Formats: sequence, structure tokens, C-alpha cells
Amino acid sequence: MTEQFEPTIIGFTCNWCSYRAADLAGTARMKYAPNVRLIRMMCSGRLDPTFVLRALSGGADGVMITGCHPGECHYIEQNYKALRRFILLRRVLAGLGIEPERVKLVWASAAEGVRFASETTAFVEEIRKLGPLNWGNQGKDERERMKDENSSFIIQPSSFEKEVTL
Amino acid sequence: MNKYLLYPGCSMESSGRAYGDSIKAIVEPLDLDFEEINDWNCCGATEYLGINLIPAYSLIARNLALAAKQMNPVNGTGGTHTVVAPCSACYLNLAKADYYMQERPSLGAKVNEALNAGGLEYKAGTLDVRHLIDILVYDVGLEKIRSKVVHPLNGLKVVPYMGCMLPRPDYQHRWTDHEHPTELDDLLRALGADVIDYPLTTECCGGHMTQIGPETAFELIRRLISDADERGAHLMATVCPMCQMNIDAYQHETNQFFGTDYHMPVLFFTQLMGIAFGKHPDEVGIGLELVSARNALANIGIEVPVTQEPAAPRKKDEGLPMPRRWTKHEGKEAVR
Amino acid sequence: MSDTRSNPVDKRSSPVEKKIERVGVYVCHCGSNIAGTVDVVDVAKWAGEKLKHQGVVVAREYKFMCSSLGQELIQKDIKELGLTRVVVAACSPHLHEKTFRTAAKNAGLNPYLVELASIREQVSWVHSDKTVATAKAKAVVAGAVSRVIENRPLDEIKVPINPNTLVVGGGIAGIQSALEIANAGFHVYLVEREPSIGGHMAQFDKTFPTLDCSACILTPRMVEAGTHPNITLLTWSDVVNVSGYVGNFHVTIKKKARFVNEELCTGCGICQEKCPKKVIDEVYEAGLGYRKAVYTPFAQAVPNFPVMDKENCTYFIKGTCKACEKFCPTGAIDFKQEDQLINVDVGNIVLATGYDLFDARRVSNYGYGRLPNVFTSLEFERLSNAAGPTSGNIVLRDGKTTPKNVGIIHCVGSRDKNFNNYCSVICCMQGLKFAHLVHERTGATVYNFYIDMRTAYKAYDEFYQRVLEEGTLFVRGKVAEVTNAARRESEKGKLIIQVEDTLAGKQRRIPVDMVILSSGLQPRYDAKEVGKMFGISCSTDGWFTEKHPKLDPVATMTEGIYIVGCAQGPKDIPSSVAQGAAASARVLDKILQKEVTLEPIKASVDHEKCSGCKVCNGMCPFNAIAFIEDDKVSDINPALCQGCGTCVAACPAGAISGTGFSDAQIIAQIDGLLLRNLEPA
Amino acid sequence: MKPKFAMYWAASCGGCEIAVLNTHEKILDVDANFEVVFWPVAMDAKYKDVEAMEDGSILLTLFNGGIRNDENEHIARLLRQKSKILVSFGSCACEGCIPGLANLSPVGDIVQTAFNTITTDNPHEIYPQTTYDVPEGELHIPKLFSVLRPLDQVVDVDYYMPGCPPESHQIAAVIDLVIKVVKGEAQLPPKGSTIGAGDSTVCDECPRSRNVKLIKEFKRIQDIAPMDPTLCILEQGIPCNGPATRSGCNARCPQAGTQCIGCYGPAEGVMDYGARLITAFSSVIDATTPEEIEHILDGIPDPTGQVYRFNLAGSLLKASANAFKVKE
Amino acid sequence: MPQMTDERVRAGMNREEDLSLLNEVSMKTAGVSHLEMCIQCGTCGGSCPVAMDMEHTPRMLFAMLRAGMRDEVLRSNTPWLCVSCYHCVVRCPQEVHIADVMYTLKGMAIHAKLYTNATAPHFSQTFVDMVEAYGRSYEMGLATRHYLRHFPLRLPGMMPMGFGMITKGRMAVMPKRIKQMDQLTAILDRAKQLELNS
Repeated sequence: MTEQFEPTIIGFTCNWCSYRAADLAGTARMKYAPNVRLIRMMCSGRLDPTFVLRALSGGADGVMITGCHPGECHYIEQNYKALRRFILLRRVLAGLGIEPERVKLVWASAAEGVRFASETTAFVEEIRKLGPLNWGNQGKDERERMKDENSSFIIQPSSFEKEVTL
Repeated sequence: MNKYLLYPGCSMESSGRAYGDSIKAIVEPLDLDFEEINDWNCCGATEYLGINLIPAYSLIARNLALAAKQMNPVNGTGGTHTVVAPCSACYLNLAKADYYMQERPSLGAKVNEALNAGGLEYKAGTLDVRHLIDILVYDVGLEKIRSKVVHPLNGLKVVPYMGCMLPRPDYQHRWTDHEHPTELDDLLRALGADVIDYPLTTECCGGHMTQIGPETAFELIRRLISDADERGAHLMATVCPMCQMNIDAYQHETNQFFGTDYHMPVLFFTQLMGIAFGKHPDEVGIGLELVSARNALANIGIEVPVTQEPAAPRKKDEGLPMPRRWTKHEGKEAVR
Repeated sequence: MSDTRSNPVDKRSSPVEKKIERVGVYVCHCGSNIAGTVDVVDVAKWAGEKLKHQGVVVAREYKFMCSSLGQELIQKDIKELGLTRVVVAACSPHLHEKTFRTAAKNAGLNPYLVELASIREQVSWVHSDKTVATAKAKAVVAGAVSRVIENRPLDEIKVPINPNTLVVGGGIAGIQSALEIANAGFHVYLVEREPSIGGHMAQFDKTFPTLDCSACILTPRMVEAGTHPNITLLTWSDVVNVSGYVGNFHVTIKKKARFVNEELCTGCGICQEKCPKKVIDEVYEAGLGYRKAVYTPFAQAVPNFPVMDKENCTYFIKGTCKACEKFCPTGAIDFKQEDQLINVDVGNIVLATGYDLFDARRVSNYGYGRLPNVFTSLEFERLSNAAGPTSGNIVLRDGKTTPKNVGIIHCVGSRDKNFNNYCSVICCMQGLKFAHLVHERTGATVYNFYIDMRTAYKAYDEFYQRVLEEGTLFVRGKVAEVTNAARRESEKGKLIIQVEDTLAGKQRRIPVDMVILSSGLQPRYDAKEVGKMFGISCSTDGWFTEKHPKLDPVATMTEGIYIVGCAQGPKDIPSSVAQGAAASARVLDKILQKEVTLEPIKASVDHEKCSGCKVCNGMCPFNAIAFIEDDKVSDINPALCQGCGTCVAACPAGAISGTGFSDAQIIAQIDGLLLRNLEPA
Repeated sequence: MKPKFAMYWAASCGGCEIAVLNTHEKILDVDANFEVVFWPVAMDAKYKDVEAMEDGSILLTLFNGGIRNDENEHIARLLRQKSKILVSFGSCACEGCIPGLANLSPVGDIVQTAFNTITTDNPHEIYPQTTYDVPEGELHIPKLFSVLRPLDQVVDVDYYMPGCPPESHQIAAVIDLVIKVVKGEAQLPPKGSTIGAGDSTVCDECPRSRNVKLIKEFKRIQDIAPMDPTLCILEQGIPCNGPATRSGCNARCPQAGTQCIGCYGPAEGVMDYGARLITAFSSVIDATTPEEIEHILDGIPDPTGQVYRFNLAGSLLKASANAFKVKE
Repeated sequence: MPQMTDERVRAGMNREEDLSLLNEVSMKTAGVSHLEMCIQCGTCGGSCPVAMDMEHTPRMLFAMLRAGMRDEVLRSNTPWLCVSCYHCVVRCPQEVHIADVMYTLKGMAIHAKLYTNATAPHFSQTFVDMVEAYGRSYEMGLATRHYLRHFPLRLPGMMPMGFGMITKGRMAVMPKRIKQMDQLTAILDRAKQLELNS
């Protein structure tokens, strides 16, 4: 492989801290890796594990969740709730063979533009090392390979990904 | 029986023999079980670190690896994961290596790579490295020590000298205070000694400067003995063989250098414990010191301790009240 | 079976009948701010083609979308093309979301059907490769388009405001705030935990840089607050419970038993005179003086009724004495008095809870608590105060010796990772003030030891000049230690300050008679709990967090709760007073509006789906979720809900939904960002 | 002519059939009102007979079991073609159920386990072949897919009826409803609806009480003796799937003194069942530091199995990364 | 001298600022040095018990590190005087690992052969030689070799002390040796290799 793998990452940011940190990184023209696409929420406590699963199953290679530092939540203590969910979610993902490192929780206050930028770049590098997750395409690749294997009694389903719409 | 792995350190068998002897003498009355780490090597003192980094930490870590192996309940003797080092420099080196191998994992990895060459490995954080006095004050407890005293040191004016490498940098937060720790004071008081408040208790004795820059070292030694003398001390009590060696063996030279005439004996605290426990002076290495402690020890039992009188209400020209002394256990409520 | 419910909607396989929205996409150049790094023309063209099936009917780019011409462009399209949704790809929503929403509103579109895609702060300003930036901008736009389709029209929420205000803390910031509101004609409850209002300022002798007598300028304010018809003063009282929300707070205040009947007491002071029990006064006298078991902390106390210190009163300890009762001419002593709970309803709350002094004993190398002649700043304030324990004579702890040399150490406990990492702001000026007072009263040689001299603000640096002129010696260096271990004859009997004079590059040992530690400020020991009670957060350092550090410094994230003075962070008297007044302006603004508008970002429970599992009940720190026992379902009070969405994410049955940030919106945005919503090839 | 009825089992255990029979005399109503044309477990029939039927000629087909092999898929497509109403019947068809847990392992491993373990007597290491020549001709057995899929990932489904198995009283109610529809006395619910279950979760029907207390420890049921019969099971520290599991069973397990294991799947409108349980469990944890949280979560030894016991194949991620990789 | 025409050299600095110096020292230091966090407050210089003999206070040394004055820093006697008392370390408001930085500077100075007084490096090297030979320190050998080399004139004055130490059994005449010397040697050899590579 000559071209370097560019991961796609979805970032969930808290309106009060990390989204503002991202704004600050912008205002200060800090350069960081372009692989993370952000979604604003009011609080990291809004993070439903469904969102992470949706992102991973939909083609994202990693998910970054950012919130206020412990004790600094604008809604007092909701980031602790995000933390608890995050830890259990990582355990569940590990059980599904997804490296827990693909989902990261970062605390960044509104003033920490530098931190936001450096954590983002660092996370992109981590995911780059892990390689593509390629969840949505797993079945497809396998199917191609299976065509050549005539001895096997195992085959790949023909219509693996049926779109789920909300 | 409280079991510990013992890292004696090189000086315990030579310049600090009195320390080694007196430790042996108090182990039994205090129900301590010290198992020596097999085939331990020198910790490198303060010398190896100045030459290079990875070999220095590997040298230290070999001892940790040996200890971890020895304490392993499956293929070792088990029973503890605490290493006790009576020498402050050894204690600091062992504790620091353990800490830095964790703080900077890349260092830990390299050290382990080196250890592998000798068929060893050490996972930082496996062991608890502690100093002897830490064990005595916090594990054995002052109560127990007090109960073993048969010959209280009443009337012996002692300055407690902790030295620098024991209470600092204190990454594990073991001491009451790294400027003015009270562990040694408390212990000596438990022996009945008349403990003098010694502001220089954690100042440096000069370390290796006696070897490489004697004039610097003499100044440091002078500060220590002159202040102890000024405060009327009979002797100094120390916890470190390097401190004892510097103050004891170089006192003569220091006196010559400054034209002074100090005679300040310096003994290991364990020697004083042995005396208080009723051991024969020979048994605890009394007499091995170059500045003789004979006159100082003659004071034991002669003077009656002074008890403090309760504070009287403030008169017109009386002093202003002092704030309470800070202890690290004090809660935030006490801040007001 | 009655519980065989069938239901009309399912997400799984039925094609959901969706009305196709008409979406307009507007890509802003922002001059060259965006266009310099992102090919905006390409982004607009791409959106118009690839997102057409989503409902994009028009995609334009324009130089400055936020200009009036740019806004008119959107408004024209809304009217002429019948747009039902708008996406503006421009700057951060924190900057111009309101602008574009208002523009849409004026064109007849519900403002919440407009979404901003941040392609400036998140794309053009942080990336340099134009291809990469353009690709990311497209994804961000696709996410916003998918999301806006799921947006629903929302209406702003209006709540009436109770005109009464609660001010917590009777220091200068709280007094100022209370007076401003009271003078405007509205009622204020001023709650103070100590027996008198006045706060730290009442302990000071002089104030920098003007050297006004602190008591002279403070006392009139205290008296005004104590006698104002619009102020209910509740001293020796604590707030114990707060419920409700902006405009409608319910507050419970515990008025601690004074054991003195306020109706009967005339404040004559005979009880204090006769009380035989002397106690070290840790609060007002900073531990440097004494008071009685029944006492008013100082002569000018407001109110002037004494309180009985139950812990130290001989009667309460031994059951006999009652000297105060015997001598009280009006029979005001009442040993049977009990704590009282008072409930008040208020519309706004101002927190002016102040600071604690850093405990200098923690810096053991400075010897405070071990070396008698090391004093803290607050001790020195009492020492130099004419009404203090030494009647203003600056003397050593022996109570009589005047120091000949004095060292003042700055940054004690501040700017130090071992203690508090922040700068305490006031210590430099305080150190200069002390230097001046020592010089003036004793003629002693004064040293100031500082790391950096911080004398910003009006007339402060001039004061520094003045103190220099008076001959105070300045040493740039953080003091290493204060010791009584003399090394030479001249040091004997002195305190030696050991420091590197960093400008001279040499270590110095300076013998002095007295050391004053310019201790830093730190949050009140109970700031965390107080914050929790009022529903506001604290920073890592422990200070209350303001809504915006620059543009909204006295408001908090909880509507209707304001923070002033040192509760928000270290500051001097002028800044505290300014904040007190600023918060009052905000409160009056709220009161005069008579009702408050809340963002319609709220959670609500679908009672049909709610199983009453109560998982959400523990999720809300604002107590907005209540369990309705009759129906066995949970319910959310929209007025209390702050819109964080934690309960929405927590509901195991998926029965809670949140406006503004619904599951549908976020899922759609995820799909959009991952480009799963493109025109099928 | 009576309308036609079919029922088929794909990758399932047969429990769904038992549940249908458990409706007792109600089964006679089926016979009275329908002509049963295809029901391999109850009557003899040939695939080719079904293939010969006219498209849409079967009014109601109850399809249980997931799609594990090409035979399952073939019949699913066939019945879809021939049926007016295709009901995804039971947990396997709706969301994969226990057979769906096989999606945690590569199918090669599963076959290996089945044909070559200590408990299997297979000295010559004979593995099934999809085609095999015998004197009588060529034999075929179905090919396995790498993962199991719920029915709606293969064909369009009209209605869902969850449960492992669906409660008999719910089946009876559905039969009643369909008969009424046939008689023109009732309307069918909108396509895509879940029938024979509630919209809420098990807690709705559970009589136990909950005090919103947080917990310091997750336990297993055998660790608590005796369990408080009136208190919420989750609050007693046992990970109970009730809060996130669709109602309709009358909280059968909690009423019997054990935790809900989640066989009715997610509540109405929920996209991922496991995510709902993740939030439910994490919401009761009493800890704020990562270390403490991790420690408490150690009490759930198999978190993935816990939250996806019945739902893995129907979840957003559908299977583990392993299952996608076929061993060579 | 021709190079004296360069104003930086005349000011006692390297010809060019070596801005990589700070980072190099930081990377070579055990633990996380926090060297870049120094605010020049002088706590270290004020705390140091041997500041009186230092050419530069530790604080000045850190300023020089920042200014990229490589030669000047490595020639300074400051690191060699450090007695590892850790007073500066615990008091430093920025948590700089000052004592460990001093060890690093000593190592760098030895490597660059830039120390001005060889007493200290030789003592360290002699000590290390003993340890590498025996696995234990050997005071007698150390003292003899070191004093003969650096303090021959001090020897007579020290005789009573040395004699006292030996007669009281506080100084062994023969060295002690650990059993698994080859293991230690293997470890140290590998470690030295790693040190070179890093």
C-alpha cells in the first residue's frame, strides 16, 4: 500500500466546552488532522451509545467523544454519566472484536483549543495505526474472496446490508 | 510476624556496620522478619545516574527484578511485596526507578529490555519500596516500640537528623512533610529521648562532595554540627549511612578546615533503639563511631524531663496566639 | 388481551412516509477566510447535485452570507422557492446562528428550521490542503442537510419572573448587589453565614492603592444594607435548600439560633463585657485575637446583636454561668432559642460567597505555625488595624517588640503546582500595601520578594512607584525557605529568608524580624456543595464557573443564578463591586421583562412508551424529572429542564425525546457526515 | 374457499411451534378458518408444491427462525413471494435470538467445534460436504452463511411478533385478530408493526418497586439469597434486561423471581437494543472515577452477551469482527 | 583570536543558538522533566545548599539551556556540585525534575568531554568501575584510587580517619563480589547498547 490510510472519524462534542474549544482552535488557526467530522450536542451526557454504533456500522473508523473535564460539566455532573456509558460501551465493543481504542473520550474545556487540536491529531494517528474498520464493507470483501473458494460449504450472504432507516 | 524483603545496601557491611548490627538487634524484639534479597547488587548511589541513564536504572532495576522474583508465591518464597531499604540513597534509587519506569513507559521498556539480557524482568509498580523508619513508625507502630523500652533515654538531648534523600522527592507521599517530617522525632520521643527541634533535619550532609569537593562538603557539615551544638545536643541521630559517615568521619577534617572544635557524636537511630531496648552497647555497634558517643550516652537517666506548663491567659504584654501546626491529615474544614 | 397493543409506526422495514422538504444550501466565502482554503463554488455545486434527492432545491455561494445582502438572498428564496429548510455553511453557530435564524423568522420560516454548517472554524481555518478541506466541507454540509430535514419547528418558552431576589453572602460584592436592586425598588433577601455582614473587607485596615480606611468606606454601606426597607437581612443564616428555576426559585434558609432575642436586644454590649469565657477568634481576628463566647465580631457589626457561640459557652458546656442573662438589661438572652427554617420565593439569585485564605501552614518551608514571627496576610491586616488586637501597633508575636526588618513574601500558595496553580491577583498589591504600612508605622527596612510584579489596573503601578520611592527593597525570586537556623553571628535570633536574587544571580540569606506571607485566595471550602445546591458548576480550581469568561462573566449556566466577587475567582475590591453591580443590572433586566424566554431545547416523555423504570429519575441534576405515582410514569417539567439530553440518551425504552437534538436529527447527521445520503449512483 | 396459512421454521429451535400448539383449542380455530398448505413440523409438504403455488396465494405465513444457510434464504424468498402477509415470528426471525450469538465466532470455528471436539466422536475427521456423490446420485446439503441474519435483512417483512417464544396468549390474540380481519370485522395494523406485544418495556408490567438507588456492585443471582421479592431486580445489583426489553410477556421472569433476559427485544422505535441496556446499566452505577466504574463493571463478566443475548444479529453491528473473517 | 570577532562568542555564548538543546536535555532525563515549564522564579537557586560554590544557579542554567548555550551549560560546574538533596525538586512550583536534569547534564558533559574539573567525573567513573567489576561498591579501592589521583596532599591528613575506619572494621580491605556477576554484566552491556541507540 503506497497511499497512507486516511481514517474517517465522527466526533461528538459538547456545546459548552469542546465545541467551543474547536471554535477556539479555529480562531487561533491551529492546524490539525482533517479526519474528524464533528457533531454538536448540548452535553456529552446526550451521547447515546446508539450514535457510536451507528457511526461505526456506517463506515466510521473511530469515534471521538469530547466533554467538559470531570467536575466542570455545565450541567453539573452529566459528563460522569457519559463516562460510565463510555466505559461499558467499550467493553461491549471489545466483545464484538472492535478495538476499544477506536472509541475515545477526551475532556477539553472551552479554553483548551490546543488540547482539542492535539488530541484530535493524536487520535487520528492512533486510528491510522489500527487500520480501517470497514464494518459496512466487511461482508462485501468476504463475498469476493468466497467466490474463488469452491471447496467450502460456507458462503457469504448475498444481501448482507439492508439499509435500516429511522 | 511481619515479613519484608531486605535490601541492605553496600555500606551496611562496611562504613555503616553499626547500622547493620543494630538493625539485627532490634528485629527480634519487634517481631520483624527481614529476608535479604538474594545476590543484590549496588544501587549505583548518586554516581551511576550522572554517567548514563539506562545502565543506571537497569542496575537498580536488577534488584527490583530479583526481589519481585523472590517474593513470588509460586516460584519464590512469597509472603510480602514490600522491600525495605535502610539506606536513604538506596531507598531513593529503588523507589525512584520504580516510579520513573511507570511515569515514562519508554524508559520502563528499555530497562526491561536490558534486564531481559540477564533473563530478568520487572513490572513497575509490583513492589512497594519503603525505608526502615517508615516500617518502624507506620507498620510496627510507636505503641509497640514504646512497650519494648526498658531503658528510656530520658535526659539524652538528641537532634533528629533525617537527611535529604529520605523525605524527598517522596513520589509515594509517605511522609508527614518533606521539609520538616516528624517521624524520627516521634520515634526518638517514644524511646524517651529529649528531642530537640532541629530546623536542619532534612538539610544535606554533603553527600559525595566529601570525595569530590571537600570544601563544599565541610561547609554543609559545619552548618549541621554547629546548629546541633548551638541547640545543646548531646548527639545526633541519623537514618542514613552516608549522613553518618560524612558527619562522623569528616568531623575532624571539618574542624581543621574552620579552626573549630566541635565534638558532635552521630549515631544511627537503631543504635539508640537498641540501647533503649536494653541491648549491650557492643551489640548495637556503639564504639564504631569516630567521634565518640561515650560522654553523650553517660547522660542517660541523669536529667529529669521538663514538662510544659499550660498556657496562661493573655496579659497586657503577653504574646499573640500561634496558629495550630499543620498536619497533612487535616481536613479542608481546618482551613478557616 | 388488553396488553396486546399494536402500533402504527415501525422503524424497521416499512418505508417511512416522509414529506420531501425543500432545502436551500448557502455556502459562505467569508471573504477569503473560507474561500481561501475551501472551493466554495464546488461545494455549492456538489450539494445541488448530490443532495438533490434529499430535497436540496437550491445551493448558492456568496461572499458574505451574514451581510444584509446575504440574508436577503435566503429570505428571497424562502418566499419565492418555498424553502422549508435552510442550511448555511459558514462560521460556528456560536457566532451567527442567531443571525440566520432571525433572518428566516422574518421571512416567515420557523427559526429552528435553519442549521449552520461550520466550515470556517472546523474546516478552512484548521486545514491547509484545499482538496482535503473541500472534501471535508462537503461532508459537513451533507451532515447539516440530513439533519435539518429532521429539524422540527419549535416555539420559544416564556416563564413569569418573581420580582424578589436572593443574595447569598454579605461581603462587599453581595452588599453592593443587594443595594443596587433594593434601590431600584425590588425586594432582596440578603443571607450571611457569619453574625455580621461586611466580609473580608471589614477585617482590613487600608485598601490599595488609595489607602482609604476600609471601615470608613464600608461601614456606611453596611448600615444602608442593614436598614434598607427593601432588604431583609438574615445573618447567622445558611441557605439549606434550593428548588425551582429562573423566575420561580423556592429557597429554604436556616436561621441559626443566636440565643439572643433580636426584638429585645439593644446592642448595648453588656453581655459581652460580662461573659467570662475568652475564645480565640479564628474568623474575624484571623486567629490573632480573642472574643467572648457571646459576641459581636466587631464594633460596627451589622446587625449589632450578639450571637452566642454554643460550643464555647460555659452554660452550654457545664450547665451553669448565665452571666450574660443576669446582666442583660432587657432580658434578651434566650438559651432556649432554636434554629429556624424560613422559606422564601425569589426570581433570581446572586451568589457572593467569597473566598478562603490559603492555609500558609501547608508551605512548611515558610515556617508559618512553627516560627512565631511568620504572619499571614490576614493576620497582618488585623495587626495593622487600629481596631485590631494590638490597636494597630505592628509588633512581633511577643506582643511588644517592633520589627526592624520585615520580609513580605508574594505568591504564597499561588502560581505553584504543589498548591494552587493560579495567580491570586491581589497579592502583589497587597504586598505593596503592607510594605507601605510597615514603613509608615515602624520605619523598618522592608523587603518584598516576588516572582513577577503584577500591578495592572488604574493607579496600581503608580502605587508600586510610590513604595519604591519609600525605600522598600525588592528582590525578584520566589523565597526558598524561612528558617531560624543561623549560620553566622548576624543571623542569630532572626528569621532568615533564603532566596535566589534572580536578577543578581546569587543566593541571598536575609535576616529579618518579621515575615509576612502574602497568602493566596482559594475557593470556599464548601464551594462544591454550594454549587451543587444552586445547580452551578465549579472549575478545576474550585471557583464557580461563569457562563462565558469574557462576554458573560456574572451569569452562570443556570438561568437566574449569578456569581459575583471572589466566588467567581480571585479579584480585588473594585472588581468585586463592579461585578456586584453588574449582576444587579442583569437581575433588574430580568425583573423588568416580567417574563423570561427559554431556549426550546427540552426533553419530554412519551407516556405510552414509558415503563416507569425510573432509570431517568436519577439522571437529572436539576430535579426536572418527577415520577407520577398514579400513572406509574416519569414526567419532565419543561421549566426545570435545561436541555442537556442526558435522560434522552439514558431511557432504556427510548421513551424520552429531546427537541433540537433529537435522535432522528443526530442519526441523520451521522449518516450525512459519512456520506450515506448521496444521490445513488 | 378458506384462506391459506403457512408456517415455516428456519434456524430455530422449534419452541415457536410448541408455543403455537400451546394455544390449546385455539389451534382448532386456525383449522376452522384457514387451509394449512405448508407447515413442515405439522404436516408433510414438498418445496416444489410451494413453488408451484400462485404468487400471493397464501394469506398468512408465520416465519420463525433466522437465515443461517442458503436453504433458509431460498424458502424465505419463496414464502415472501407466495404470501400476502409475512410475519416474522419469534425472536430468531425478528432479531436472531440465541442462534444469532453464533455471530460472535467465525463460522469455521463453529463447524470445527461441532465436528471436532473431545465430545465428538469423529476419528476420521469427516466434515460435511455441500455435494456428495452416492450410487443413487448427487446429494446436497445447504451451505452455511458466515453470519446469521434475521428475516428482515433478507426479505421484506409485514409484521413482527417477538418473543422466545412468543407468549401463547399473545399468539391467540393475534389469531383472533386475523380471523376477524378475514371476516371483515377488523382492520390490519399498518405494515411494519410489531404485533402481539406492548410498546413499552418489561418494567411496565413488572410489579416490583424501584427506589432509584445506585449500586456499587453487580452480582449474579446465585450470589443473593434470598432475593427481595418486591424490590426491583436491577436495584438489587443483578443486571436485569427488563428496562430495555419490550413488554408483552407480563414480566414473566421477574414475576418468577429471576431477571429478564430480554427475549422480547427492543421497545418500539429503538434502533439498537444493546445501546439501551448500556445506558440502563451505566445509569445505576454509583461511581465517578474510571477505576471505580471499571471495577463495578467487572461484575458483568460478559457485557456483550449480556446486552445482545437475543439481539446480536438484529443489532446495528450485526456480528463481531471475527465472524466476518472466514478461517482459511 | 579570530573567533573573538563574533559578538556572541565575545559574550561567552556559542556562535549559534542551539535551540534543540532544551528538548534534548528533556528527552534524556528520567521521568517527565517539565523543563520547558520553568518560570525562572529562583526557588531552586534559593533552596540549593551548595549555591555558594556554583558558577550558575540551577535557574540560570535553565535560562542558558533555553538560550541554546550548549558549551557554556555543559562546562558549568553546577551539575557536578548538585548533592541530590531534592530541596529544589519538592519546592519547584512547576514540578521540574531538577535533580534528574542535573544527572542528565553530567552525562552529557562527560560524553562531550566538556567538564572543566575532572575530580567529580573521575570519582563517578571510578565508583562505576568498581560496581561494574564487583557488583558492589568497594570503598577502600575507591578511596585509594580516587585520593591518589586527585587529593594526594590530603591523604596524610586523612590517615587517622582511614586508619580508624579500618581498625573499627568499617572499611573492608578486600572487595565483596556478587555471585551472578555475568548476569549483571549482560544486563549492563545491553543497557549501554540501548543508551547508545537512543
